[in-house]
Amino acid sequence: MRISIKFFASLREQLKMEDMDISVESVTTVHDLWQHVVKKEIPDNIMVAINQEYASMQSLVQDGDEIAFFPPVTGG
Amino acid sequence: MRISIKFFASLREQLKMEDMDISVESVTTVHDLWQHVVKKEIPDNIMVAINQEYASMQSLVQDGDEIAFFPPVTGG
Amino acid sequence: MLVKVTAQAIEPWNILAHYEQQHIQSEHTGAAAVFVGVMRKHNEGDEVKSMYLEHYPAMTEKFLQKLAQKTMQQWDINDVLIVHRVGQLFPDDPIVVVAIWSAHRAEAFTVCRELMEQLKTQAPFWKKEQLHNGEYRWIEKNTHGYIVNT
Amino acid sequence: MLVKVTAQAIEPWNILAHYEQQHIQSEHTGAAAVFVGVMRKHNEGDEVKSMYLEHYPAMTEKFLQKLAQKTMQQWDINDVLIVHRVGQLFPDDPIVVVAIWSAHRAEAFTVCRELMEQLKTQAPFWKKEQLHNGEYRWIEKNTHGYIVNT
Repeated sequence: MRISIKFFASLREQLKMEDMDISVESVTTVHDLWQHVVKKEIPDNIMVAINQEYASMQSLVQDGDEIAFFPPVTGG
Repeated sequence: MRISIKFFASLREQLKMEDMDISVESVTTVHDLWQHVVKKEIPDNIMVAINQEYASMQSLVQDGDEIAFFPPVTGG
Repeated sequence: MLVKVTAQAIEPWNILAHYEQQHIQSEHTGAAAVFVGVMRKHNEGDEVKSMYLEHYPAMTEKFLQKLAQKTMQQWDINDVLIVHRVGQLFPDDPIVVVAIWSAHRAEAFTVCRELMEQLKTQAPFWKKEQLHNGEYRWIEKNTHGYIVNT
Repeated sequence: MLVKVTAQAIEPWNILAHYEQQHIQSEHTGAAAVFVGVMRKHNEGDEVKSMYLEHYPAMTEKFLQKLAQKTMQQWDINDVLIVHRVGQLFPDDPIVVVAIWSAHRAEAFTVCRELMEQLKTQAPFWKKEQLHNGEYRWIEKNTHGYIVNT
Protein backbone atom coordinates (compact mmCIF):
# COMPACT_ATOMS: atom_id res chain seq x y z
CA MET A 1 0.00 0.00 0.00
CA ARG A 2 1.00 3.66 -0.56
CA ILE A 3 1.42 5.88 2.49
CA SER A 4 2.30 9.55 2.69
CA ILE A 5 4.32 10.51 5.77
CA LYS A 6 4.93 13.97 7.24
CA PHE A 7 7.15 15.18 10.09
CA PHE A 8 6.80 18.58 11.70
CA ALA A 9 8.85 21.09 13.66
CA SER A 10 11.67 19.87 15.95
CA LEU A 11 10.90 16.23 15.11
CA ARG A 12 11.62 16.85 11.42
CA GLU A 13 14.91 18.54 12.32
CA GLN A 14 15.98 15.88 14.81
CA LEU A 15 15.21 12.99 12.47
CA LYS A 16 16.52 14.87 9.45
CA MET A 17 13.68 13.33 7.50
CA GLU A 18 11.69 14.94 4.72
CA ASP A 19 8.05 14.26 3.97
CA MET A 20 7.84 11.07 1.92
CA ASP A 21 5.53 8.81 -0.05
CA ILE A 22 6.38 5.17 0.45
CA SER A 23 5.18 1.71 -0.44
CA VAL A 24 4.91 -0.72 2.49
CA GLU A 25 3.46 -4.19 2.82
CA SER A 26 4.00 -5.63 6.30
CA VAL A 27 2.93 -2.50 8.21
CA THR A 28 -0.40 -2.57 10.08
CA THR A 29 -0.30 0.12 12.77
CA VAL A 30 1.10 3.62 13.08
CA HIS A 31 3.70 2.20 15.48
CA ASP A 32 4.83 -0.36 12.85
CA LEU A 33 5.08 2.39 10.28
CA TRP A 34 7.28 4.51 12.57
CA GLN A 35 9.58 1.54 13.26
CA HIS A 36 9.78 0.70 9.58
CA VAL A 37 10.68 4.23 8.54
CA VAL A 38 12.55 5.77 11.48
CA LYS A 39 14.20 2.64 12.88
CA LYS A 40 14.33 3.95 16.48
CA GLU A 41 12.00 3.87 19.49
CA ILE A 42 9.21 6.40 19.26
CA PRO A 43 9.53 9.17 21.88
CA ASP A 44 6.72 9.24 24.46
CA ASN A 45 5.42 12.67 23.66
CA ILE A 46 5.08 12.34 19.89
CA MET A 47 1.58 13.01 18.52
CA VAL A 48 0.18 11.42 15.38
CA ALA A 49 -2.61 12.27 12.95
CA ILE A 50 -4.08 10.07 10.21
CA ASN A 51 -5.60 12.08 7.39
CA GLN A 52 -5.48 15.20 9.58
CA GLU A 53 -7.36 13.62 12.50
CA TYR A 54 -5.65 12.73 15.78
CA ALA A 55 -4.92 9.02 16.07
CA SER A 56 -2.90 6.75 18.36
CA MET A 57 0.19 4.62 17.77
CA GLN A 58 -2.09 1.57 17.70
CA SER A 59 -4.34 3.00 14.97
CA LEU A 60 -4.43 0.96 11.76
CA VAL A 61 -2.81 2.33 8.63
CA GLN A 62 -4.66 2.02 5.33
CA ASP A 63 -3.75 2.42 1.68
CA GLY A 64 -3.63 6.10 0.69
CA ASP A 65 -3.39 7.47 4.26
CA GLU A 66 -1.50 10.63 5.15
CA ILE A 67 0.29 9.98 8.46
CA ALA A 68 1.75 12.98 10.31
CA PHE A 69 4.12 12.78 13.29
CA PHE A 70 4.79 15.81 15.44
CA PRO A 71 6.09 17.00 18.81
CA PRO A 72 3.80 18.58 21.46
CA VAL A 73 2.06 21.62 20.01
CA THR A 74 2.93 25.13 21.21
CA GLY A 75 0.52 27.54 19.53
CA GLY A 76 -1.66 30.23 21.07
CA MET B 1 -23.31 66.44 65.42
CA ARG B 2 -24.06 67.03 61.73
CA ILE B 3 -24.53 64.02 59.47
CA SER B 4 -25.23 63.88 55.77
CA ILE B 5 -27.37 60.92 54.67
CA LYS B 6 -27.88 59.51 51.17
CA PHE B 7 -30.17 56.81 49.84
CA PHE B 8 -29.76 55.18 46.44
CA ALA B 9 -31.78 53.36 43.80
CA SER B 10 -34.78 51.23 44.88
CA LEU B 11 -34.16 52.01 48.55
CA ARG B 12 -34.64 55.74 47.93
CA GLU B 13 -37.88 55.03 46.04
CA GLN B 14 -39.23 52.59 48.64
CA LEU B 15 -38.50 54.87 51.59
CA LYS B 16 -39.53 57.97 49.65
CA MET B 17 -36.64 59.75 51.35
CA GLU B 18 -34.41 62.42 49.87
CA ASP B 19 -30.79 62.96 50.76
CA MET B 20 -30.63 64.97 53.97
CA ASP B 21 -28.33 66.81 56.33
CA ILE B 22 -29.39 66.34 59.93
CA SER B 23 -28.33 67.16 63.46
CA VAL B 24 -28.34 64.23 65.87
CA GLU B 25 -27.12 63.80 69.43
CA SER B 26 -27.91 60.36 70.81
CA VAL B 27 -26.80 58.41 67.73
CA THR B 28 -23.58 56.35 67.96
CA THR B 29 -23.70 53.64 65.26
CA VAL B 30 -24.94 53.44 61.68
CA HIS B 31 -27.72 51.19 62.95
CA ASP B 32 -28.84 53.85 65.45
CA LEU B 33 -28.82 56.45 62.71
CA TRP B 34 -31.03 54.32 60.47
CA GLN B 35 -33.52 53.74 63.32
CA HIS B 36 -33.55 57.41 64.16
CA VAL B 37 -34.19 58.51 60.58
CA VAL B 38 -36.14 55.69 58.92
CA LYS B 39 -38.03 54.39 61.97
CA LYS B 40 -38.30 50.80 60.60
CA GLU B 41 -36.18 47.67 60.81
CA ILE B 42 -33.24 47.74 58.44
CA PRO B 43 -33.57 45.15 55.62
CA ASP B 44 -30.91 42.42 55.69
CA ASN B 45 -29.37 43.14 52.33
CA ILE B 46 -28.85 46.89 52.73
CA MET B 47 -25.25 48.06 52.24
CA VAL B 48 -23.74 51.10 53.92
CA ALA B 49 -20.78 53.37 53.25
CA ILE B 50 -19.25 56.01 55.54
CA ASN B 51 -17.46 58.76 53.63
CA GLN B 52 -17.53 56.60 50.48
CA GLU B 53 -15.94 53.56 52.14
CA TYR B 54 -17.87 50.38 52.90
CA ALA B 55 -18.83 50.09 56.58
CA SER B 56 -21.10 47.94 58.73
CA MET B 57 -24.25 48.69 60.68
CA GLN B 58 -22.13 48.63 63.85
CA SER B 59 -19.65 51.22 62.57
CA LEU B 60 -19.48 54.42 64.62
CA VAL B 61 -20.85 57.65 63.20
CA GLN B 62 -18.84 60.83 63.62
CA ASP B 63 -19.51 64.52 63.19
CA GLY B 64 -19.37 65.52 59.50
CA ASP B 65 -19.75 61.98 58.13
CA GLU B 66 -21.53 61.21 54.88
CA ILE B 67 -23.52 58.01 55.38
CA ALA B 68 -24.93 56.26 52.31
CA PHE B 69 -27.48 53.43 52.37
CA PHE B 70 -28.12 51.34 49.29
CA PRO B 71 -29.54 48.06 48.00
CA PRO B 72 -27.33 45.29 46.52
CA VAL B 73 -25.35 46.64 43.60
CA THR B 74 -26.08 45.52 40.04
CA GLY B 75 -23.48 47.06 37.75
CA GLY B 76 -21.25 45.43 35.18
CA MET C 1 -3.94 51.81 34.66
CA LEU C 2 -7.17 53.34 33.39
CA VAL C 3 -10.34 53.64 35.46
CA LYS C 4 -13.23 55.66 34.13
CA VAL C 5 -16.94 56.09 34.83
CA THR C 6 -18.68 57.86 31.98
CA ALA C 7 -22.16 58.93 30.84
CA GLN C 8 -21.02 58.80 27.22
CA ALA C 9 -21.30 55.82 24.90
CA ILE C 10 -18.25 53.54 25.10
CA GLU C 11 -16.63 51.67 22.23
CA PRO C 12 -14.75 48.81 23.89
CA TRP C 13 -12.52 47.76 20.97
CA ASN C 14 -11.53 51.34 20.24
CA ILE C 15 -10.73 51.99 23.88
CA LEU C 16 -8.58 48.86 24.00
CA ALA C 17 -6.76 49.62 20.74
CA HIS C 18 -5.91 53.13 21.89
CA TYR C 19 -4.95 52.21 25.42
CA GLU C 20 -2.75 49.37 24.29
CA GLN C 21 -0.98 51.50 21.71
CA GLN C 22 -0.18 54.19 24.25
CA HIS C 23 0.41 52.29 27.46
CA ILE C 24 1.19 48.61 27.06
CA GLN C 25 4.86 47.71 26.94
CA SER C 26 5.51 44.75 24.74
CA GLU C 27 8.61 43.70 26.65
CA HIS C 28 6.84 41.50 29.15
CA THR C 29 3.22 41.35 28.01
CA GLY C 30 2.17 38.10 26.36
CA ALA C 31 -1.52 37.98 27.20
CA ALA C 32 -4.63 40.13 27.42
CA ALA C 33 -7.97 38.96 28.79
CA VAL C 34 -10.98 41.18 28.24
CA PHE C 35 -14.58 41.17 29.36
CA VAL C 36 -17.28 43.33 27.79
CA GLY C 37 -20.77 43.53 29.26
CA VAL C 38 -23.53 44.66 26.91
CA MET C 39 -27.16 45.67 27.48
CA ARG C 40 -29.48 42.92 26.22
CA LYS C 41 -32.84 43.57 24.61
CA HIS C 42 -34.45 40.80 26.64
CA ASN C 43 -34.25 40.26 30.37
CA GLU C 44 -36.22 37.86 32.53
CA GLY C 45 -38.62 37.19 29.68
CA ASP C 46 -39.46 40.84 28.96
CA GLU C 47 -38.46 43.16 26.18
CA VAL C 48 -36.46 46.05 27.55
CA LYS C 49 -36.67 49.48 25.96
CA SER C 50 -33.97 51.30 27.90
CA MET C 51 -32.01 51.18 31.11
CA TYR C 52 -30.89 53.80 33.58
CA LEU C 53 -27.61 53.09 35.34
CA GLU C 54 -27.49 54.98 38.62
CA HIS C 55 -24.22 55.36 40.54
CA TYR C 56 -22.82 57.16 43.60
CA PRO C 57 -20.67 59.86 42.02
CA ALA C 58 -18.51 60.54 45.06
CA MET C 59 -17.80 56.85 45.63
CA THR C 60 -18.03 54.79 42.44
CA GLU C 61 -14.93 55.86 40.54
CA LYS C 62 -12.94 56.02 43.80
CA PHE C 63 -14.03 52.46 44.59
CA LEU C 64 -12.98 51.22 41.15
CA GLN C 65 -9.63 53.02 41.45
CA LYS C 66 -8.91 51.22 44.71
CA LEU C 67 -10.07 47.92 43.25
CA ALA C 68 -7.70 48.36 40.29
CA GLN C 69 -4.78 49.30 42.56
CA LYS C 70 -5.41 46.38 44.89
CA THR C 71 -5.58 44.05 41.89
CA MET C 72 -2.25 45.36 40.57
CA GLN C 73 -0.61 44.80 43.97
CA GLN C 74 -2.08 41.39 44.60
CA TRP C 75 -1.38 39.66 41.29
CA ASP C 76 1.51 39.27 38.87
CA ILE C 77 -0.05 41.37 36.12
CA ASN C 78 1.11 44.33 34.04
CA ASP C 79 -1.93 46.55 33.65
CA VAL C 80 -5.65 46.95 34.37
CA LEU C 81 -8.36 48.84 32.51
CA ILE C 82 -11.91 49.42 33.78
CA VAL C 83 -14.38 51.61 31.90
CA HIS C 84 -18.00 51.66 33.08
CA ARG C 85 -20.99 53.43 31.63
CA VAL C 86 -23.66 55.28 33.65
CA GLY C 87 -26.88 57.12 32.75
CA GLN C 88 -29.36 56.24 30.01
CA LEU C 89 -28.56 53.12 27.94
CA PHE C 90 -30.28 51.29 25.10
CA PRO C 91 -30.05 47.65 23.98
CA ASP C 92 -26.69 46.81 22.43
CA ASP C 93 -24.89 49.57 24.36
CA PRO C 94 -21.72 48.35 26.07
CA ILE C 95 -21.97 48.72 29.86
CA VAL C 96 -18.49 47.78 31.01
CA VAL C 97 -15.04 46.86 29.69
CA VAL C 98 -12.47 45.18 31.92
CA ALA C 99 -9.04 44.22 30.60
CA ILE C 100 -5.99 42.63 32.20
CA TRP C 101 -2.54 42.46 30.60
CA SER C 102 0.05 40.01 31.94
CA ALA C 103 3.08 37.96 30.92
CA HIS C 104 1.15 34.68 30.73
CA ARG C 105 -2.44 33.67 30.11
CA ALA C 106 -3.19 32.10 33.51
CA GLU C 107 -3.00 35.44 35.32
CA ALA C 108 -4.90 37.37 32.63
CA PHE C 109 -7.83 34.92 32.70
CA THR C 110 -8.01 34.50 36.47
CA VAL C 111 -7.67 38.16 37.33
CA CYS C 112 -10.09 39.44 34.67
CA ARG C 113 -12.81 37.15 35.97
CA GLU C 114 -12.04 37.85 39.63
CA LEU C 115 -12.09 41.61 39.04
CA MET C 116 -15.47 41.38 37.27
CA GLU C 117 -16.93 39.43 40.21
CA GLN C 118 -15.74 42.09 42.61
CA LEU C 119 -17.09 44.85 40.40
CA LYS C 120 -20.48 43.11 40.08
CA THR C 121 -20.87 42.51 43.81
CA GLN C 122 -19.29 45.66 45.25
CA ALA C 123 -19.12 48.60 42.85
CA PRO C 124 -21.97 51.03 43.55
CA PHE C 125 -24.07 50.88 40.38
CA TRP C 126 -27.79 50.13 40.13
CA LYS C 127 -29.76 49.20 37.03
CA LYS C 128 -33.33 50.32 36.42
CA GLU C 129 -35.04 48.94 33.34
CA GLN C 130 -37.81 50.50 31.34
CA LEU C 131 -39.83 47.72 29.75
CA HIS C 132 -41.51 47.88 26.38
CA ASN C 133 -44.91 48.15 28.08
CA GLY C 134 -43.78 51.35 29.81
CA GLU C 135 -43.20 49.86 33.28
CA TYR C 136 -40.02 50.51 35.24
CA ARG C 137 -38.25 48.01 37.47
CA TRP C 138 -35.01 47.84 39.43
CA ILE C 139 -32.76 44.87 38.77
CA GLU C 140 -32.62 43.19 42.15
CA LYS C 141 -29.70 40.84 41.75
CA ASN C 142 -26.89 39.72 39.52
CA THR C 143 -26.77 36.56 37.45
CA HIS C 144 -24.32 33.92 38.59
CA GLY C 145 -20.65 34.55 37.88
CA TYR C 146 -19.88 30.87 37.53
CA ILE C 147 -21.78 28.19 35.66
CA VAL C 148 -24.33 26.45 37.86
CA ASN C 149 -25.64 23.01 37.01
CA THR C 150 -29.42 23.11 36.98
CA MET D 1 -18.50 31.77 13.69
CA LEU D 2 -15.13 32.85 12.36
CA VAL D 3 -12.06 30.61 12.23
CA LYS D 4 -8.99 31.78 10.39
CA VAL D 5 -5.31 30.87 10.16
CA THR D 6 -3.31 33.62 8.51
CA ALA D 7 0.26 34.56 7.66
CA GLN D 8 -0.66 38.25 7.73
CA ALA D 9 -0.43 40.54 10.74
CA ILE D 10 -3.61 40.51 12.82
CA GLU D 11 -5.18 43.46 14.63
CA PRO D 12 -7.32 41.90 17.36
CA TRP D 13 -9.42 44.93 18.31
CA ASN D 14 -10.18 45.73 14.68
CA ILE D 15 -11.13 42.14 13.96
CA LEU D 16 -13.46 42.13 16.97
CA ALA D 17 -15.04 45.49 16.12
CA HIS D 18 -15.78 44.42 12.56
CA TYR D 19 -16.97 40.93 13.40
CA GLU D 20 -19.27 42.19 16.13
CA GLN D 21 -20.78 44.84 13.91
CA GLN D 22 -21.57 42.37 11.17
CA HIS D 23 -22.43 39.19 13.02
CA ILE D 24 -23.38 39.62 16.65
CA GLN D 25 -27.09 39.96 17.34
CA SER D 26 -27.79 42.20 20.27
CA GLU D 27 -31.04 40.47 21.15
CA HIS D 28 -29.54 37.87 23.42
CA THR D 29 -25.88 38.78 23.78
CA GLY D 30 -24.91 40.34 27.09
CA ALA D 31 -21.28 39.30 27.41
CA ALA D 32 -18.09 38.92 25.43
CA ALA D 33 -14.89 37.36 26.78
CA VAL D 34 -11.74 37.74 24.74
CA PHE D 35 -8.22 36.42 24.95
CA VAL D 36 -5.31 37.84 22.96
CA GLY D 37 -1.89 36.19 22.94
CA VAL D 38 1.06 38.38 22.00
CA MET D 39 4.69 37.60 21.19
CA ARG D 40 6.93 38.72 24.05
CA LYS D 41 10.39 40.15 23.62
CA HIS D 42 11.72 38.02 26.46
CA ASN D 43 11.28 34.31 26.97
CA GLU D 44 13.01 32.05 29.47
CA GLY D 45 15.52 34.77 30.27
CA ASP D 46 16.59 35.45 26.69
CA GLU D 47 15.90 38.28 24.33
CA VAL D 48 13.97 37.03 21.32
CA LYS D 49 14.46 38.62 17.93
CA SER D 50 11.78 36.83 15.94
CA MET D 51 9.63 33.74 15.94
CA TYR D 52 8.53 31.33 13.24
CA LEU D 53 5.13 29.75 13.76
CA GLU D 54 4.93 26.50 11.84
CA HIS D 55 1.61 24.76 11.27
CA TYR D 56 0.15 21.80 9.38
CA PRO D 57 -1.75 23.50 6.57
CA ALA D 58 -4.04 20.59 5.74
CA MET D 59 -4.98 20.04 9.39
CA THR D 60 -4.70 23.21 11.47
CA GLU D 61 -7.64 25.26 10.24
CA LYS D 62 -9.79 22.14 9.94
CA PHE D 63 -8.95 21.27 13.56
CA LEU D 64 -9.89 24.77 14.74
CA GLN D 65 -13.13 24.65 12.76
CA LYS D 66 -14.14 21.43 14.49
CA LEU D 67 -13.09 22.82 17.86
CA ALA D 68 -15.27 25.91 17.31
CA GLN D 69 -18.25 23.81 16.19
CA LYS D 70 -17.93 21.43 19.13
CA THR D 71 -17.72 24.42 21.48
CA MET D 72 -20.90 25.92 20.01
CA GLN D 73 -22.75 22.62 20.43
CA GLN D 74 -21.51 21.91 23.92
CA TRP D 75 -22.12 25.25 25.63
CA ASP D 76 -24.88 27.83 25.88
CA ILE D 77 -23.07 30.50 23.88
CA ASN D 78 -23.93 32.64 20.87
CA ASP D 79 -20.76 32.87 18.84
CA VAL D 80 -17.07 31.94 18.63
CA LEU D 81 -14.16 33.65 16.90
CA ILE D 82 -10.66 32.18 16.52
CA VAL D 83 -7.96 33.92 14.50
CA HIS D 84 -4.42 32.54 14.65
CA ARG D 85 -1.24 33.83 13.07
CA VAL D 86 1.41 31.67 11.37
CA GLY D 87 4.77 32.40 9.71
CA GLN D 88 7.33 34.99 10.74
CA LEU D 89 6.48 37.09 13.82
CA PHE D 90 8.25 39.83 15.78
CA PRO D 91 7.89 40.94 19.39
CA ASP D 92 4.58 42.68 20.06
CA ASP D 93 2.82 40.87 17.19
CA PRO D 94 -0.50 39.32 18.21
CA ILE D 95 -0.43 35.52 17.84
CA VAL D 96 -4.02 34.58 18.57
CA VAL D 97 -7.44 36.07 19.30
CA VAL D 98 -10.23 33.99 20.80
CA ALA D 99 -13.63 35.50 21.57
CA ILE D 100 -16.85 34.07 22.98
CA TRP D 101 -20.20 35.86 22.98
CA SER D 102 -23.01 34.67 25.26
CA ALA D 103 -26.08 35.86 27.14
CA HIS D 104 -24.33 35.92 30.53
CA ARG D 105 -20.77 36.34 31.74
CA ALA D 106 -20.30 32.89 33.32
CA GLU D 107 -20.41 31.11 29.97
CA ALA D 108 -18.26 33.69 28.17
CA PHE D 109 -15.48 33.44 30.79
CA THR D 110 -15.53 29.68 31.19
CA VAL D 111 -15.72 28.84 27.50
CA CYS D 112 -13.09 31.37 26.38
CA ARG D 113 -10.57 29.90 28.81
CA GLU D 114 -11.49 26.29 28.05
CA LEU D 115 -11.21 26.89 24.32
CA MET D 116 -7.76 28.47 24.74
CA GLU D 117 -6.56 25.45 26.75
CA GLN D 118 -7.73 23.11 24.01
CA LEU D 119 -6.10 25.26 21.35
CA LYS D 120 -2.81 25.38 23.27
CA THR D 121 -2.65 21.63 23.88
CA GLN D 122 -4.12 20.29 20.63
CA ALA D 123 -4.00 22.71 17.70
CA PRO D 124 -1.04 21.86 15.43
CA PHE D 125 1.20 24.91 15.74
CA TRP D 126 4.89 24.95 16.69
CA LYS D 127 6.97 27.94 17.74
CA LYS D 128 10.60 28.35 16.83
CA GLU D 129 12.41 31.33 18.33
CA GLN D 130 15.36 33.19 16.93
CA LEU D 131 17.32 34.65 19.83
CA HIS D 132 19.18 37.93 19.78
CA ASN D 133 22.49 36.05 19.67
CA GLY D 134 21.44 34.38 16.41
CA GLU D 135 20.59 30.95 17.86
CA TYR D 136 17.35 29.17 17.00
CA ARG D 137 15.35 27.02 19.41
CA TRP D 138 12.00 25.26 19.38
CA ILE D 139 9.62 26.03 22.21
CA GLU D 140 9.20 22.65 23.87
CA LYS D 141 6.17 23.18 26.05
CA ASN D 142 3.40 25.55 27.01
CA THR D 143 3.23 27.63 30.16
CA HIS D 144 0.56 26.64 32.67
CA GLY D 145 -3.03 27.54 31.83
CA TYR D 146 -3.98 27.93 35.47
CA ILE D 147 -2.12 29.67 38.27
CA VAL D 148 0.21 27.31 40.12
CA ASN D 149 1.36 28.07 43.64
CA THR D 150 5.13 27.91 43.78
